[in-house]
Amino acid sequence: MRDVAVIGAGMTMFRRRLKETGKELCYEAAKMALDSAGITLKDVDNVVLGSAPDAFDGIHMKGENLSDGSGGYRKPYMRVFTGGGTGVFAPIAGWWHVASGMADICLVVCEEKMSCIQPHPQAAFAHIWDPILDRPLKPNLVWIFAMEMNRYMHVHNVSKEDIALVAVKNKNNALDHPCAQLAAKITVDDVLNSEMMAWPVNKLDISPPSDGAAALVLASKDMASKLTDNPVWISGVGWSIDSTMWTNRDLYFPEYVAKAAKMAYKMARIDNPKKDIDVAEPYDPFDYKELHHMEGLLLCDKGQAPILTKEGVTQRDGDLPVCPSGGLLGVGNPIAATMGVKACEIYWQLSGQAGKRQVPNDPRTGVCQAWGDLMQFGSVMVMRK
Amino acid sequence: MAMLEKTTDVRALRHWEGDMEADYIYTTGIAGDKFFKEIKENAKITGTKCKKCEIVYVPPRMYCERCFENLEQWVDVSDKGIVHTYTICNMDLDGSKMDKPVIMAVIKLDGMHGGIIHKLGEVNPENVKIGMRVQAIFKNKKERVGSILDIKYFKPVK
Amino acid sequence: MVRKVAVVGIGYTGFSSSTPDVSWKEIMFQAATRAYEDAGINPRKDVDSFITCAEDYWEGFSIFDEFVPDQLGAVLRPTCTVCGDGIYGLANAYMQIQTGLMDVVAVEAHSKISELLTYNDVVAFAMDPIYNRPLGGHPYYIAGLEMRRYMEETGTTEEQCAEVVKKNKENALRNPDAAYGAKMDVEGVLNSEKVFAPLKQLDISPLADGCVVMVLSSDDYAKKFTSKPIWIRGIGWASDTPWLETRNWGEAVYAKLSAEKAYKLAGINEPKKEIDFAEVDDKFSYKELQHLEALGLCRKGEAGKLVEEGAFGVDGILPVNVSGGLLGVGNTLEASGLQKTLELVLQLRGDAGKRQLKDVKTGIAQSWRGIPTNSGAVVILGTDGGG
Amino acid sequence: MTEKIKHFPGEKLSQKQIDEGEVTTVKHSPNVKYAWSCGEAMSRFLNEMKKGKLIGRKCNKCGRILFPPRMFCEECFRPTNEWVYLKDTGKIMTFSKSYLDTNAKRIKEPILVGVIAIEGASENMGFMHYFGEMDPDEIKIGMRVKAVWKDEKEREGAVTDIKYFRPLKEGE
Repeated sequence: MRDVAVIGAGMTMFRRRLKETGKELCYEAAKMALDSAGITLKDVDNVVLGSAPDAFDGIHMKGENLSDGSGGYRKPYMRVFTGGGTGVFAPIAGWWHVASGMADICLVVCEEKMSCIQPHPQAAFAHIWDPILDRPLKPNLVWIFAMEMNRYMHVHNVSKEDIALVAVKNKNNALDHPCAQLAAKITVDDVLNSEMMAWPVNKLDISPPSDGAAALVLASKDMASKLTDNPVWISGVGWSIDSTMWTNRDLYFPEYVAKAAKMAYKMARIDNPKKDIDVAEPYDPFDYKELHHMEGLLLCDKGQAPILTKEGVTQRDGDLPVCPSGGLLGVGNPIAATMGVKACEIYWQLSGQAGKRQVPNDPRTGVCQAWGDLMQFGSVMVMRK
Repeated sequence: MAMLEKTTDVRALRHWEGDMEADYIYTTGIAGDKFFKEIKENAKITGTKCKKCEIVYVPPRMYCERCFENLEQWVDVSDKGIVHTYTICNMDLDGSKMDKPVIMAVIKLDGMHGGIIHKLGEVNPENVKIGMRVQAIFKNKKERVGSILDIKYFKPVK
Repeated sequence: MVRKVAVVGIGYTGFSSSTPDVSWKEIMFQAATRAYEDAGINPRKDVDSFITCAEDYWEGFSIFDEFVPDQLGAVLRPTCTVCGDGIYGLANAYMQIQTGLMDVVAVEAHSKISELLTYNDVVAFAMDPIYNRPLGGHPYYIAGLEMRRYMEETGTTEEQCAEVVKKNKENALRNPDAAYGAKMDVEGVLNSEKVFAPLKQLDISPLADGCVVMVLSSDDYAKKFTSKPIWIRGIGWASDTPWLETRNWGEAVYAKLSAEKAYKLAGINEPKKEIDFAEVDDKFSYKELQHLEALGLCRKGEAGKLVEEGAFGVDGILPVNVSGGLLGVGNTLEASGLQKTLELVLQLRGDAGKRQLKDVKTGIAQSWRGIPTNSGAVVILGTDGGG
Repeated sequence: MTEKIKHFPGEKLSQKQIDEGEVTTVKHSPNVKYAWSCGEAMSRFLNEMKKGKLIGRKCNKCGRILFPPRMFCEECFRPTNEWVYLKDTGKIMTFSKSYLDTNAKRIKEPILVGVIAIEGASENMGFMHYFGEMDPDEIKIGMRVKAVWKDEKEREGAVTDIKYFRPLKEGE
């Protein structure tokens, strides 16, 4: 297994609507990542694209359409897709391109243009469900989150107030992110009093749909040593998918994230993630999801994430900073492109480039995670300085 | 195969109908917006030039697909060019036979790299040839909305 | 360290114009069951990673990845979807095994395209929404444009393209899994409807359903599973520009680039000499010829003449699409690359029945992702592990 | 952020700028229709729904009775063995009260929806459905409920042949 380093990253603004085409968004993020790594497209051996449903951008096989903007012109170009898990899964695919020896430099680009679908991305989410069992009931995407959140609250006796603290923290953290769409100083009451969408989910519990793109440059050890004196190493990768039959699972715990995390920790030789992880970027499309995923990532015991949050442990200056980027809740949720606030953020944090968002604990080991499909898929990546 | 039980009564087999339909609006992008506004206002075809690769892209791009340079040099391109290849379409999108064949072509405008895709008009299918010179026919200004369809078709240059 | 990787299990359903008796899950379960049986393994214990090759709109789901794990034995295991043809799936499996993280990987690709009622519209939905799609029409006109330019640049004739159809449909008669085998004559093709002239109705491969699952493993594991591992000697994939406006209409650049990568990995310097037989993408008849040239299996402009002379027939110097190709087996979209790879495995194992070729040691399979894409992949399999 | 990055790209647009044509756009509504084969398991499931019955499928290896039914056991990876009729009662595993309809439009009266684990099948074997004949405040995880079926004539072999699940009355 060859060592793989991250040597550059880039991202666009996350906004409800951007003027750029999907290709142009890919280009902007990719170009930024290449510039930051000090290389040009000529130096890139392989390109990996991560993008979620074609139904957002409104282009069948959108990976093909996006290939030139992603730098795939006349190169080996590969698209992977694991629903919302794509934002961390695409860099994992990039990792195996380099670790296998197939590429010395691999450019990973993630893109989503959710504003194409009208009047709301909900129209695409309507088709993620089983056509025979679920779709005849005309479900809304928020329903499954509401049901999962309810189950989590029920099993661990967690209050809405405790969960709202996550939204407060992340939107506040996002004030320091130049790309943020929904950064704000808000209170727990603001969350609880925001519009009720599907109990127990209020409007401010949810991250917004966004347009955006992000990119990473991955390099083999030899290349990295030539190109940078500040590499960040991908030391563990893991991914796992649970059964399609989501109505047969107890939703209170994301077993698939735990499986993925164990795989990644094993590879990274981490025995005690609670102690060894200095900074975490779990997937937070909803505020309870950060808690759910902290537990899935084994960063705390089951049911303990709300307590850590209440105690301030997960604040940027806490013992375990969680979503210092501002996460999806604060920066925005262009599904696959959330790589920008997950994998890219951990790279920036570990390489000391996170500026105003830099966590003060001199982090050496970080973990990022994404989650997708029908509450079913977990992707986990551990990175080290 | 592989299952322990399968019905032999074809009437018991069900299918379930549905769709994946939605409405879409695509922004034409940083380069596309400028291109279409130029067509709409001035009936003029423009491109962007990569100085490094010596390529003029039509439709214009904001970046060179080959070297990834940001393209900022805009150039006017001729509305005339030659047919690089063409096909005579007798089948419509729904699989039905067309009342009248449509001729699709790749047209290499003078000064551009590659060729744009459009229809040919005012010509019989049997008279079309690779290498034939053609010219863009625009809609009237008040009908133009900023779309590739602001060009009605290309017709042979007399 | 380069690990040797072998195909150690194959499972497949037949290919047919429709499959109303099974759901998409059940057709996958059937092929997966056979593949694991063939490899002699239990997927719940022995497979480290699972890869499906699918595109949402072929299937009718916004996120098809959701509907994959159960029927492959992949629940709570590393599993993912690759938006590409089956050979792209093999490429990822190959890389995963090369990292040392995985030893055994299952790759699945299927087509349930009979369930998509508006195939043409979906293909049109793949076209650039700003510059190409508004022009309307049936998207296969792109093949018409390409065929004419290819003929112009190479001197290939419509008769020679028709020869490809005749050859492949007749080959398919010897393949019990093929959906569209038939006795043919060249005139029949030439006289079929000129749908996108010069492209005619019978130049187009008809759609089919089917599923293929393959189990890949590293060499140390391969010995455990089967007496006849078929080795992946080389693999490559590439995309040319997606823009119709800047593509090279006469040449399949993506196939050329992916073959170069695969040959390099396989240590093949003279493909004409070293490749015994080929399964190349023939979604349209001319594509077989264009692809053979791109793969360096003949010179540019030579393929048409060679097919006419019978060089690509079962008894020719380079048998091409002995399975019947997509023209004879049916176009199974993302599964088409695995269907071609399957033929390689069957031939190299000596299990190809009536259509078995004699003394074949090395074969090449190539796929193209279809209209309107400019992407494809290549895999080279051999009875010897090579390098 | 990184010293090398000075500017983050992305040109923000409002819906108004799009609606009023300040930027050029292209519209398209694709025609994308399917007829999915239900296959062996789901065909039988739907045909039984039409008869007013819920049916599961048993795996003799792990002993689980699976609902909704499938022809293979995803845990054991083997074909399932037999059909088993289930009750039309169950327990609420989780639920939501939705003020959003399927298109994210706001609605006044909440839709009550949740996962019901069906009695007669193995633990957690549930499916999603609506709840009715109950006050939104009354609904609880763990509550026992019973299917309210459409009239036989109206049933078409669909999950919506059940109108909703209502609270199970005492002694039922």
